[in-house]
Amino acid sequence: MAKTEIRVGGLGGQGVILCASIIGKCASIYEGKHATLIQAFGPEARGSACSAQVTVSEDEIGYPYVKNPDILVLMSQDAYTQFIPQLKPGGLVLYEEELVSIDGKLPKGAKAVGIPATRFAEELGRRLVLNIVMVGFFAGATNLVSWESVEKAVKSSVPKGTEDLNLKALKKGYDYGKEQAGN
Amino acid sequence: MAKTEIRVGGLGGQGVILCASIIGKCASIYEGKHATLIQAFGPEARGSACSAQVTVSEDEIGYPYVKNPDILVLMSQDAYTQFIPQLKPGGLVLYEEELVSIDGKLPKGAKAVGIPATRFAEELGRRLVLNIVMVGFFAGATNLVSWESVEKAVKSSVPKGTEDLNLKALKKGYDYGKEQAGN
Amino acid sequence: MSEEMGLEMEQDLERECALENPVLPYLRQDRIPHIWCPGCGIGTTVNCFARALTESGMNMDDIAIVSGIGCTGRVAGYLNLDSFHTTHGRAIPFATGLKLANPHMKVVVYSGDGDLSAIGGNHLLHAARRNMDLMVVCVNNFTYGMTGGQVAPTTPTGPTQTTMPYGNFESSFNLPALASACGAVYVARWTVYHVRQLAKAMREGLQKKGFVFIEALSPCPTLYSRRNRLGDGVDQVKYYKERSIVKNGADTKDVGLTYQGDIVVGKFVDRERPTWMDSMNEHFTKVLGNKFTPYGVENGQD
Amino acid sequence: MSEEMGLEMEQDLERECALENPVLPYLRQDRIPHIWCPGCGIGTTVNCFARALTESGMNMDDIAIVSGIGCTGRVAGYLNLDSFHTTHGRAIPFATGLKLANPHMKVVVYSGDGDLSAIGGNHLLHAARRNMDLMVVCVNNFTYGMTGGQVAPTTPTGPTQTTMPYGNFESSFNLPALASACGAVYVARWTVYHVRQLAKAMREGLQKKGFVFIEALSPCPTLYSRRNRLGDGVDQVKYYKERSIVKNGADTKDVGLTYQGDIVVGKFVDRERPTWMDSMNEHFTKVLGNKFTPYGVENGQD
Amino acid sequence: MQADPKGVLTGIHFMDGDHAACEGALAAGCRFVAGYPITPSTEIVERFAARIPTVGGVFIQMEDELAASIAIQGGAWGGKKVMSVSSGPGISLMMEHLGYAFITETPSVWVNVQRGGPSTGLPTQPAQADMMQAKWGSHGDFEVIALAPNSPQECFDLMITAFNLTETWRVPVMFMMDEVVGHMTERVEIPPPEKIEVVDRKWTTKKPGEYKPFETTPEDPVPFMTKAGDGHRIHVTGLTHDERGYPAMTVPAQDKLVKRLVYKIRDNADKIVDVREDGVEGADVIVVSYGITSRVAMAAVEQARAKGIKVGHLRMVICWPFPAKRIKELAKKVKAFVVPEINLGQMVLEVERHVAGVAKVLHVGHAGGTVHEPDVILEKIMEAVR
Amino acid sequence: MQADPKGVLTGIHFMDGDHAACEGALAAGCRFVAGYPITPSTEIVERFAARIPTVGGVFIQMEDELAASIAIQGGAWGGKKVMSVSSGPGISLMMEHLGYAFITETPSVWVNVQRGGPSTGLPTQPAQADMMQAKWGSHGDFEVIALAPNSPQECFDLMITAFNLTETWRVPVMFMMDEVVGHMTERVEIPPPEKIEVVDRKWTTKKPGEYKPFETTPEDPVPFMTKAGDGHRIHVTGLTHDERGYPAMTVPAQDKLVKRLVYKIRDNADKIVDVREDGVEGADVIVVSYGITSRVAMAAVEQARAKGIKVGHLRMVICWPFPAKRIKELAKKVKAFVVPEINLGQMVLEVERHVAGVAKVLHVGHAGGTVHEPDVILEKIMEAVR
Amino acid sequence: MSGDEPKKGKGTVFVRAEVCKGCSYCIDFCPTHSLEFSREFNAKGYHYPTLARPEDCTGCDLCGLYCPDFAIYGVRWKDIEEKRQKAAQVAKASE
Amino acid sequence: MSGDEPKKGKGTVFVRAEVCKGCSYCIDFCPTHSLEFSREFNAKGYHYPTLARPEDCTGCDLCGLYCPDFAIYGVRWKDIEEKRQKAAQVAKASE
Ligand SMILES: Cc1ncc(C[n+]2csc(CCOP(=O)(O)OP(=O)(O)O)c2C)c(N)n1
Ligand SMILES: Cc1ncc(C[n+]2csc(CCOP(=O)(O)OP(=O)(O)O)c2C)c(N)n1
Ligand code: SF4
Ligand code: SF4
Ligand code: SF4
Ligand code: SF4
Ligand code: SF4
Ligand code: SF4
Ligand SMILES: [Mg+2]
Ligand SMILES: [Mg+2]
Repeated sequence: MAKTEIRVGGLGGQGVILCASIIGKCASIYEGKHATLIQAFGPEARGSACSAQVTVSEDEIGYPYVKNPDILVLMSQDAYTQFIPQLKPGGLVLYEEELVSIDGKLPKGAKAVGIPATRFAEELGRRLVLNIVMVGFFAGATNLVSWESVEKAVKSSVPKGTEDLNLKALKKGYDYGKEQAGN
Repeated sequence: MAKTEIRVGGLGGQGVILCASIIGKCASIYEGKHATLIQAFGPEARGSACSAQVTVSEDEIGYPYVKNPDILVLMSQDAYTQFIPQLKPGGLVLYEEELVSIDGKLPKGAKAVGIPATRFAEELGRRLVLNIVMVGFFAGATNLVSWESVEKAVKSSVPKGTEDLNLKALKKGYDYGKEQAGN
Repeated sequence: MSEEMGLEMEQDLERECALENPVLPYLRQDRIPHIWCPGCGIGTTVNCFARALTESGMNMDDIAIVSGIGCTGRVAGYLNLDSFHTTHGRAIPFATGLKLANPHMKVVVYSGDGDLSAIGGNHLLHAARRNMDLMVVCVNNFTYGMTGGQVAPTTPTGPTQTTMPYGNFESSFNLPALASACGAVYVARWTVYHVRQLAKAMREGLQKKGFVFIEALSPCPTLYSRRNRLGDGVDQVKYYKERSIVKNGADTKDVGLTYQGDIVVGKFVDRERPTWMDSMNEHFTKVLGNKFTPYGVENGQD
Repeated sequence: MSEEMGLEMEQDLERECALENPVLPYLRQDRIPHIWCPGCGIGTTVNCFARALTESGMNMDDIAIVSGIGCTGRVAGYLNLDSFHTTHGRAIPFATGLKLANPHMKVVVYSGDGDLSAIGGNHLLHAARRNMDLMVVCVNNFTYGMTGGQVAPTTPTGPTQTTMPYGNFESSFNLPALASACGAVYVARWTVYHVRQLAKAMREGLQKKGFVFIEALSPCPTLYSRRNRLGDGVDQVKYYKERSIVKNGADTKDVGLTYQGDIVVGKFVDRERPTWMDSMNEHFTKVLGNKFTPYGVENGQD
Repeated sequence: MQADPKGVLTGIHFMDGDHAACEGALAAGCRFVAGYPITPSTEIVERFAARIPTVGGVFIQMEDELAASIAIQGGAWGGKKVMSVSSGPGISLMMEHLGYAFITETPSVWVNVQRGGPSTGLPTQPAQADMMQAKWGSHGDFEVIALAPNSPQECFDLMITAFNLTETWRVPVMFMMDEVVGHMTERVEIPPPEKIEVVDRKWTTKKPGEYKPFETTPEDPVPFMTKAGDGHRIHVTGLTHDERGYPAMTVPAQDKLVKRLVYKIRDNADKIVDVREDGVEGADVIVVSYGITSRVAMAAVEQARAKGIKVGHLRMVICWPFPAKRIKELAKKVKAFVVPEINLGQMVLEVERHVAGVAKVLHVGHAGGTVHEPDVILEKIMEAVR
Repeated sequence: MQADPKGVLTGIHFMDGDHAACEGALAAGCRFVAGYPITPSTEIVERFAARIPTVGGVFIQMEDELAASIAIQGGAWGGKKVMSVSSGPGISLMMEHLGYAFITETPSVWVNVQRGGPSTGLPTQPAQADMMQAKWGSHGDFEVIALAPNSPQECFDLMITAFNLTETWRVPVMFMMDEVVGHMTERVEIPPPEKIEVVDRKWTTKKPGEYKPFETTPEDPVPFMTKAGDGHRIHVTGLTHDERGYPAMTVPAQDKLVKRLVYKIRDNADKIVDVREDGVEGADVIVVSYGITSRVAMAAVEQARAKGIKVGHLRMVICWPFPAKRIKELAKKVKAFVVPEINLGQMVLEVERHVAGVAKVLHVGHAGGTVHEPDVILEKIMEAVR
Repeated sequence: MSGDEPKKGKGTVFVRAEVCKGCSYCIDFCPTHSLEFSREFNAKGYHYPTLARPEDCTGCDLCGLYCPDFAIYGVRWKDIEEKRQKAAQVAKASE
Repeated sequence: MSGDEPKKGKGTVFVRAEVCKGCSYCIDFCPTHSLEFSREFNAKGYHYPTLARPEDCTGCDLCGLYCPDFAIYGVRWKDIEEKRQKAAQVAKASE
């Protein structure tokens, strides 16, 4: 029962949900796995923290929530503080290195890999593609989904006319991920 | 289980319900019996037929409706037509003789006694007391309730200031009832 | 000639010449006599509506009538049209659904003042705001007839009602003002004394596109006028006759009613404004271009 | 001096002189920070309300606040008053019950445009008709904030909302006209730009007897302005500033709003009319004489 | 506490159930009613409107049942004992606010004079088909107490009980009349005020600052109450909330609140349940009934006894909480239960569930419009012993 | 009949349950929706509003749920397939009109995306605590069909079933989602239109004058339908009515109408019921579940099996009518049933009633706000076999 | 009322006496005051209208428009004649 | 900002930077344009206002009236002084 649990966290406006959604879509539609995405709702969430949970599995997914993620994708310090205690021992943290600083709270055996995703996004001309950089970074660093799949998933998820920019962002993140994770 | 079932029928505006109510009140409050009054409601009844059911009994009353009355008190031809088929064999019909004409449909052994109640009421100066004349007639003709009780019941049921007139009407009906029924 | 003989001769003549009360074709004759009390004005408004139907020249298959609950609410059941007797206060939203689902129908809401302005007040507001293409006939008898004469939002200050047993101390609605403030395109008030004018208003209403509100003042002798010693239905209609003042085009804010006071009647509002469906069609056509097919007009309907 | 150093010095001074934001005593401080988004105007209206409370000189124990459901509906929970967060649309009838049961309270209804004019529209009408002694503050952000930005009866024709994904093609309410048509004795509109005027209107409202309706236009950056490329909250407030025209006493039928058009603000209505309870007391005293003890005035209250 | 004499019409009356219910409410101390007319319940509010000006209190006819059912809750938090009154369609409209009364623990009596349903149905004729709605009509888990009077006298007596229960448990109390009981006139005896025991609101004695409006103890799951204007600056919400009344939208808060609210009734069912038994010991068959049907059932029971059948009668004066324990006990001793009700099977489902196969359960259904003929109940009794 | 291609978004999507439910409705032929926003159901109508202009049909956001729930019935009698959508508080407001749909036999789908209750409760968190309300929330005797999807894919698939059922039986169909299913995104496969079987309305073929809108035969308790404008001049009322649709406020008319309406579902429960079974034959314990909980339950069942326990899983895809017959059969063969649901005891009451003491019934309750931990279900399974 | 009557106006009325509820609308609002109550009662106990002054009746059918019980209507003799002829033709045609 | 500052206006402001959401209301609607955004972020990631031109601040508290997050308010130095004296007296009295 190969199952990977992922939590993506950040601030409203960073495209957290889309990031998680592309990961899920990629696994579920282009990789033939099962994937379940759950997003946090709530008036209390208004305008501040924002997070999503993705479970990717070879088998059908019963329990839909992510309680102890294997992988954390973090785009804000708040998210780091909130979610790091949940990370599985030996888990992986992928973080935006300008927005998140890793302290000593990482669980046993956990690995943290950072990326200056905002800067990359800005270099590409739009801060907004930060989340796509993170998707690429995720794909590159984890090998959970293939480049082909994630490429398709991004193409079919972003607004018409923005494909090129987004694919560039994806590639940037992907390559950086591969490099950093040594994949 | 001495139980008497009574149906009072007439037209809206004749005071059918008050008539039945005084009979019931009289039995229940001033004679120490059990009495249950049920009035027909319904939009279909609007402005036309009007009737009420009274059960008087020595014992507690379970089933509350009157299906086969022992006594019919009738103030309109419509009521006659509608209720005469329900009368118990050997039952008693008390009717306003100018508004109701008795045909051959009386059940076996039934007795019908008429009263020119409207005329009496008009003679007393108010057509409206027709129903009280009928109450008196009922009391006089049936002996089901005593004069004392029915007098009290009327007094406590009619608007202040109209007691005298109503008691006269009651007496008129009562005496006529005694006379006609040979009580 | 005795009266009965006269009646017999009439019947012969009716048969011979195939004469008929002109309201009859519009009624479900198997449901007559109706339940309304002697002197109740609701039946009179039905005559006016039948007259309006005749004069409109419309196909009766294309007209639906929707009522709420109440004495007036029973109108739907007596009219020989597709007819819907819905729930208390909800005739307008039901009619909205019917109209939107089958846009070629002319949908008429026919209901009581309590139904439309007490429990149903919100729907009146919103349908008027949307300019939903409905004609609303509100029979205002100043009371809740069906339930036995309780105070209504239309009961003027003064008279006794069962839930205002010492006389009504509340203020009442000015329904034309309300309908107009919310955007109705046609607003009129008549009484059952004004049978011809009421019939004409209904005919105009049938032919008007958009939200039409017609208030018809009508006696409830059983629970309103007799209880307040105002006499019978006919006395109430005589009051309408005596105290009505026709003011077409009157500012609706000046047409509030008081207890047995003057009654301003007339056609108060008659204006143009796109209906909800027209707005939708126009808007979607503009925004979506030919991905959108205007709704409800495919078969030359609407 | 670095910014942080500045802040520290401020805090010392605050402590030393026992200074405090004048809004704080009116808030349940254990519930702050609130849930509202950056740039949401609701908090600003709360400041104005706090100011009005101060200036009214009233005892805060004698004031209750009742909200419906919505972002604005959360106001009740943040104010340090007897406060009731009821159901969607029903703040007014709850408040009516509260007021009638405990007449010496001043009862304020504080809720959103959707709450008060969509699902709750009927209660607004009837409370105004009855001249129930309530002050209603309607924070109009042209949308349903809490549920994510659906079209509201107040959304002007034009902007996109989630249930009007191609732009709103419906007509919107003119709330002051509605409240006024139904009989409100005090009707005003201000925007969160007009903080002083809004505070004053609220103070006048608190001191007025009868049905008071105050509309406060307020930005919802998250779901209205940003979605329609109108910028952030502050941009919306700037629009209020630029396009508002103060017209005290304006005829309410002329104060309808359009998408980013002119905004007529001001105190539109200020008149006298006996409240429901005064009418009741007066009427029963007249009819029942000394069998009746005027209600709610026993302890010199009201 | 004794009844406030102002509201008590001591004496012997010939009165219908609707009027008697109103007198019961007045005697119980009800001083605020918000209503909306609907047959066959309207007479209750009509009488209240006529009586209240000289008793002291307020009646208001609201614009609809939504308004009426929330206005009474405003009234309760304003400090009054409150009631609303309706029937079928109006009661359905009140379902959202029944839930609000439950979650906010607002003492309130909800009168349903049952008429033939579903929908507009038979407005002027009786039924008992809203019994399950009383228990399940609002969304979410909740509990109510529901009483079913069978005569005008009981409309008076049990109405006082209804108010006492709602004040004691702070749970909405449904008063399940029916058209027959409402419109039937019989002798009603109203005792002097000092003979009428009423339960006062469970007022807090704590000072502002100390008082938490929804705080309870393990021994007493019912919080103390206050009213607006008493200086406690309370917050009341229909959201899941903590002891202070503040919204607390978390799983533990939900668990704590909803369980306390639900179990304050379930765990105390024994204290609330009220059944009247007649000849159940040694019986072969027990007729289980409530409301108007209990009178017709009693007639049938007597006929059956006259035929020599050992039949008992258990009448639920309180239908919710259901007398589960008693039914379970009795199930072991009898062959069958016969359950007549004017519906197509509602309370009988609970009987079945608790009898759990130990005895037969026979339903005597009726679609409504009138009461049963005693004969059809008698037949089922005879079928049950065969 | 095959689906109208215009409404069918054939393909593979990564979609949440709310959106999938909307696509299901479109595929089923739904062309009129009236709604009112409420979390967590709003996305369904939002999507409908966005999709319908190019599919052909209408969406209208009404002023409240009262309006929405009756507008769809106007829409149905105007000839469209219709749906309304809400959650807890809004559903409670719709209860009067659910009864109207029942008595007028108006085909209509009622979506309830369940959230934590009672009252405003937990607007953004899940529950399954409106299951009894779906069955009993309106006054009078009535029946519904209620489905409970457990994934976005099922939100699509079962929505088509829901429309087919409402058109087949002319009874309101409740679509009982919950917040998790509604907000969870998964793979959803939408087949090509020709692979989607939809049931057309049961249109009358009779001519005006011959047609009676509520006439049925003993073999077929479901009347044929028409729409306004087709010349039949029908009358539809919420009053008790005869075959012509005319008010008929008599006891026999009530008996005939309400019994037909109720028994058209009760007598045909076998045709409607849908349970999915997994390893129930030979099991010692059967877990009975529905909706989102069935997924968590399955996880627990697998864990239990891994421990060697013989445990079966019966999932109610359709909760109402309740699969009474199947539960009764299985009761004889097992030691116990374990019933997890996100409420404090609702469908378990039906399980208990039908098991009738033959096996143990253990409830795994939850006050709401999230789904169960599989562990707590596992524990109960283990308790059940002890 | 029939054509043979000596005093004949421009129109006449037809009354379904058995459904009349005696409300007097027709009588009070007939513009020519042609109607009066019958002396006799109908089965429901109401007096119904009769055409007391047939010479005054214009057949305007205002009485019909007023009658809430659909119990009366007025017709012009002109229209009656037309119909009579039409009816006769039809009868002939179908012989 | 304290009394020792060289440029001191009629009033000053107090900011609770940690609750500020950076909406800019105070900055844009300060009648004397005295405020500016901080360069620094608060914990939530927002820039908060600082009194850039203390000499212009009148202490009118309009910023306080505008701030939807109750994060700022203005006071007149006059009032501060008054309070300071009062506070001092109280402190003394309670010594
Ligand atoms: C939800 C609901 N509430 C109340 C009623 C009871 N009811 C039926 S008709 C009516 C009022 C009727 O008044 P109106 O609409 O003025 O009609 P009228 O009878 O006067 O013509 C009421 C309150 C109902 N049927 N349904
Ligand atoms: C009966 C009911 N229907 C719907 C909802 C969902 N709902 C909550 S708030 C809201 C609208 C809020 O809009 P508004 O009143 O304008 O307040 P805002 O959030 O914009 O301040 C809706 C529809 C509900 N809680 N209850
Ligand atoms: S009660 Fe009034 S409104 Fe109803 S039918 Fe009678 S007169 Fe007409
Ligand atoms: S959603 Fe809009 S109204 Fe609600 S808090 Fe955010 S900005 Fe304010
Ligand atoms: S037809 Fe005209 S003139 Fe003749 S009776 Fe009728 S109303 Fe009078
Ligand atoms: S108007 Fe009609 S019901 Fe009234 S008296 Fe004339 S014929 Fe009779
Ligand atoms: S107190 Fe007045 S002048 Fe000073 S910053 Fe605030 S708004 Fe500007
Ligand atoms: S108004 Fe308040 S929240 Fe906005 S920037 Fe200024 S201090 Fe911050
Ligand atoms: Mg009316
Ligand atoms: Mg809003």
